[in-house]
Amino acid sequence: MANIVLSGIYKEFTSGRETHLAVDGLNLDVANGEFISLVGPSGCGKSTTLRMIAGLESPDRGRIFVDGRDVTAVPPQSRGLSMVFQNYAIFPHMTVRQNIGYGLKIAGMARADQEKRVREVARLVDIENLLDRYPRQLSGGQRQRVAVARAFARNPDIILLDEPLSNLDAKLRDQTRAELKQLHQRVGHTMIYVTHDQLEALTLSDRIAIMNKGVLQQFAAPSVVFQQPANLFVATFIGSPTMNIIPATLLHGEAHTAVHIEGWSASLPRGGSEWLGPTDVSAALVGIRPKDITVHDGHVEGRLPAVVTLMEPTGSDAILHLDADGRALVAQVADRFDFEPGDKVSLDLSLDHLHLFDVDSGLALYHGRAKYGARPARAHAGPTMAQGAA
Amino acid sequence: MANIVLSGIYKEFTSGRETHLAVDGLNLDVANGEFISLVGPSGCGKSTTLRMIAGLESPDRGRIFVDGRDVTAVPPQSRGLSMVFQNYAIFPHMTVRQNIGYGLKIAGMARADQEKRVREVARLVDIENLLDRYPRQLSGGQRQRVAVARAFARNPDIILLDEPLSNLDAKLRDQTRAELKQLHQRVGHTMIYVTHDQLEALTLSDRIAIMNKGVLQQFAAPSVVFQQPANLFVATFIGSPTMNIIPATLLHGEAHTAVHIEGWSASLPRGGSEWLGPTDVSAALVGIRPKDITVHDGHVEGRLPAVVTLMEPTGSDAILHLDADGRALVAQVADRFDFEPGDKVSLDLSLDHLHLFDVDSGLALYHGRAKYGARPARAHAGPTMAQGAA
Amino acid sequence: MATTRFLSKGLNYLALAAVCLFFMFPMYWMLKGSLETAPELLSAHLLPGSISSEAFRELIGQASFRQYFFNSATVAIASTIVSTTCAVLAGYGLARFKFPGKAAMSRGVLFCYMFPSLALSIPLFNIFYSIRLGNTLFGLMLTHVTLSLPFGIWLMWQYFQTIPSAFRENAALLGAGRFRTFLEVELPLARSGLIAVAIFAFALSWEEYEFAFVLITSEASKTLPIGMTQFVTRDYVVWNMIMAAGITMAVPAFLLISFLQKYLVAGFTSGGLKG
Amino acid sequence: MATTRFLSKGLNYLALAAVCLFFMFPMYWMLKGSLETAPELLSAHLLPGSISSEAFRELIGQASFRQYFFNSATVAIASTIVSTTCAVLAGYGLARFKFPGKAAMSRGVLFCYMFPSLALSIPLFNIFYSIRLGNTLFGLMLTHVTLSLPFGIWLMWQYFQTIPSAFRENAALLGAGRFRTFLEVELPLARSGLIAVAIFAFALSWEEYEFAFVLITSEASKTLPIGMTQFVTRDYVVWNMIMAAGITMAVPAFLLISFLQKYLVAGFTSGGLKG
Repeated sequence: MANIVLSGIYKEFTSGRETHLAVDGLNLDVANGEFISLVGPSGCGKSTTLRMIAGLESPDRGRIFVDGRDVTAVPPQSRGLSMVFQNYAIFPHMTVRQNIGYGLKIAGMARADQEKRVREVARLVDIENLLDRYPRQLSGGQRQRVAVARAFARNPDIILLDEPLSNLDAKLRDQTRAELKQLHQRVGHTMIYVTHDQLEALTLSDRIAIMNKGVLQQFAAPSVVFQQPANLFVATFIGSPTMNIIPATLLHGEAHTAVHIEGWSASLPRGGSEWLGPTDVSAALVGIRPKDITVHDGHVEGRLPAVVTLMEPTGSDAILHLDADGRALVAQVADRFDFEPGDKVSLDLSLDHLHLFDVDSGLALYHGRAKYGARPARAHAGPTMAQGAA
Repeated sequence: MANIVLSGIYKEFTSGRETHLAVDGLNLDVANGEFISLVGPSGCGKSTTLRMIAGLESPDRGRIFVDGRDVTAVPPQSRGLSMVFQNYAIFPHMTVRQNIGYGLKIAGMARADQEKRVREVARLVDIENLLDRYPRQLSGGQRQRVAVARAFARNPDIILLDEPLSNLDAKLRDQTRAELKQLHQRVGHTMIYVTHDQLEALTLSDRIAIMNKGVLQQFAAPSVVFQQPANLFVATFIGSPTMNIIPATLLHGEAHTAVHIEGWSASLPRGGSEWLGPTDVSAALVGIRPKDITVHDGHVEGRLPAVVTLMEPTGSDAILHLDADGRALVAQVADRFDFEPGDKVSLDLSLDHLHLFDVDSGLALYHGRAKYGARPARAHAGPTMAQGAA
Repeated sequence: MATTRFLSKGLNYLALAAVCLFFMFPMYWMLKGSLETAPELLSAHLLPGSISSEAFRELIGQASFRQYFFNSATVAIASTIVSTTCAVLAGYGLARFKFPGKAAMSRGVLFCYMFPSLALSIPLFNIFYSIRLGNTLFGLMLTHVTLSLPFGIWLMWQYFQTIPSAFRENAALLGAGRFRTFLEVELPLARSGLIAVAIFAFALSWEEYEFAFVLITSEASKTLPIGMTQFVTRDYVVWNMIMAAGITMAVPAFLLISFLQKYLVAGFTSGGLKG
Repeated sequence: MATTRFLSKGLNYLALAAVCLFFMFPMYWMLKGSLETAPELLSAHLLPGSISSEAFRELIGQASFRQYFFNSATVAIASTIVSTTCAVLAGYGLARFKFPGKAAMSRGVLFCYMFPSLALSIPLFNIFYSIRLGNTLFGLMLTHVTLSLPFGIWLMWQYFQTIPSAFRENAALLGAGRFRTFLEVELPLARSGLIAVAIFAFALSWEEYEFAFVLITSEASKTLPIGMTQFVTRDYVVWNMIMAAGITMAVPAFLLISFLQKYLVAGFTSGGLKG
């Protein structure tokens, strides 16, 4: 276990005459035993950041500290950390046992101790019976476990994971995700996890660092990035289906601010902790998650009129694609499969879950009052959806 | 547009001395303009089936009919169908225009008509501005669109898609999935879609064919395979998180059957349309989806006692991993983030959503009465989760 | 740490420089010799005394040299075309069709490649004279094909295997027959391999000496390598003309490399192109 | 449809059979000749009249033949070791280190590979005699290294490039230094390439004639290819012994192929191993 501090990290790549800015002034601190995720679209700099922590790339500027020690110039083999690669990088000419034990052998551990430790880690990820196999004899899921076991074998302070689940199929990914989280809870290493999948980041991490174009957007706990996204990028990146963004005009009164969308308006309390930015702008972008839109049949006065364009059933829920006066919206509805393209509906947007963003900067101006999981009225005994269905 | 009938398809592969049975006696009929998915774990025979429809493999036994014509021995180039490959297989030495137009050129279409049609399809998938690029200059998502455009260019009766989304990242996959569905609704070709991802199958298809070890398990509409899975395999394959399966004993009375799980029991009406199999077995497997388990704080008499082992927040929901007397269960709860490993809870299983499966054959014995989206009391005005939160 | 890295880099540069020198020195020596007059050359200084194109002018002035050059070019170009065509077809067949004895076939091709060509020259001489192909450029061309084809087949075979079958299958589904697919899809994808084979075949034929020596006796059919050695076996050794002939022989190689090197470097790495 | 397929398959088989025949016939002819007595051989029947090991026995009985064989083996093995080692190191350096002029370097290596070796032989002769390496097996070995190294470097360079960097990086993160990583991870992964280079170097040295002819004049240092041609230039041509010598020369190739063919076939395809 160890803590990591990145300070003012800056890195660019040059290929031919083009220069690509990969990481731009990144500051990040990871506590002892914390599980953090670096998340963002491809090319956002998350993998480069991980590789700089590993020592596989050197930052152009900035310093990296592990437990207070400056490791910026330390080569990877002396940093005392392990990594699980996206393609696993299991050595094909070694057996599973040799693969897992390779780090121990380099460290000069006695043969008997090596064998003991290999068995121990293999048991941890449930591949004890595969120790004499060669990688080519393993399935994708088994290879992934070998890679994880190898990373844990040396009992390093820090474990880095570079999209370790992206080569697994959907079912296996869900299962392995849970196992990885349990593994972390049991052994408690500091772990840094890179992924493009916001769901993995949300479910696994203590804190999530969201990056875009080399710049850190927000670094906070999953519930915070989900409920109080710092800006438009975070708001639309985190959460699936993606948050709806609708241009709106604001009209400020004494105690309330009126939000107008073509065909719908609402009134928000003015001032108070919900307002983060200036309260005097006249235009903003309304953000509302698909789950926070309620869909009613037919057109009703005071509700946002829309037409169903597509329905995607996902099992017990369905994703409705809607057209509201030329704007494409998405709503997620539970327990209903009877919509069809062309149906006229009207929408309620939950004010408690509404967000406002600045039109130019994209910074959050306002977050609805209700925090999922922290609303007193519903927290402990309120009817969840499943209860309602019981 | 065309309909397809597979009749008694049987196919095995021999490598060295091992014989692998890929498809075992498959019967399938696909209607004109239908969108069907072949879904199952890797090695289930879904890709082999698609390749046999395409003519890239020949069945060992059985016949394939397109619009009543036996095409079993017709080579792929004469079957008049298109395919989108998993790795897209865009010709790297041709521009996007040449790639899309290649099939038209082979068909001997006049140059001007080719250009017109290429523009038309390119517009359909929004890549008109990329026509002069080479594949290496495109992103993953753009390549995928080129592959789709090329498949549509010849306006074939049937379009086959082999995991076309599996190389895209999570966000892009969601978006492209919806576009693909809209494309199908607009152009209306018969489409056969292979995937290992049950969510893609549920959202896209008119009907889903679930395969396992070469054998067709169920072939029905998404709502049916989700709500009335034919057997244990379908039940656990469809739906995410996976359905919980719990061994139970049955005790049959006059009008009711009592279901006993260690620490919990319930009574189901005996006879009626919910019962599909024999009503006199003394043991069964209870199936219940994570969403249909309600979680209460503390231990309460009459409810199934459990201990939280892991919580995975997914945004507005959370997945709870539970230990109920040694059995691992999963529950999905909305709006609650305050569980921690070690918390004692008690569970309600929704009888309306309960399934029973035969212990030996895995066949469904009983499906709970409530069908998602078809429950009169909640269908049109009942409070959905999102409404409740409004 | 940084010092160690710097040192290991420096050592590597040094090693590379040494290798370069090792290879480049003979070439330099040859170039220098060809630009000197005969007496100067014998003094063996590192730098040329004066530069003169005398040797080149005299060389090109000789009718026999021009004849040798023409013969060499004819044989080299013809054998390159035949060898490359056969290698592409056979390599494609081996990569695409299933048939019994494929493993034995692979062993056979490799064995042919490794078979001492000198040992082969005797029976070939034997056979060729008995079927009246001795002393002909056609016969020589055929031997060169025999020498370059096994490796060519092996290379194309390996190369075609790296082309994912999805390209071929997709072409079929777009309506292309087998031949059209081969010509318009698979062959362009194997272009780098084809060029590598062609260069190999050309280089082999262009500098081949032993078979030319054994098979060709008439002055009119002699090739450059044979012609060159005649400078040695005369009464005195005309060093500067030999050097000039050597330089002339290297010109096609140099031109080919310059034009094609982008495909050659890409050769083995970009075979598994992903759409 | 099925008929067309069948036909195209049949034609392919026929073509393959023709190619086989084309290559195998000279080898058969040689084997047949080596097992016949001298008078029989001149009758040129397709099948051998009687089988006799006379030629082989006489060949092996000659002290000079054994000397040639020993010299050839020494030079071939030594040059294979030197060439393979240098190729691995240089190829690794080219693939792994960044330095200016890498593109020029690649062109240079390819040019060296294509450079007519015959043209090179004259300056080498010149240089070697002036540094007293002429007429030595060591000098001959060095020339063979010069000939096989460029292609070897190119092959290893290409090969090392196909090994994903993740293997190397992972080894580093597990604590392995650069040298250890090279030795325990990258070299084993490049094994097929290494074997291909070794085979290439061995085959080249084993059958090399021109340089051996130019550099070596003393009887004690002559190699097999030179020795073989002496059977021809004597007063009469001893066909069956020449054939037997050819067969003997082919034996190491045959043995090597048999032992290593699994790696050779895997050669170019399995470089990009995925964990």
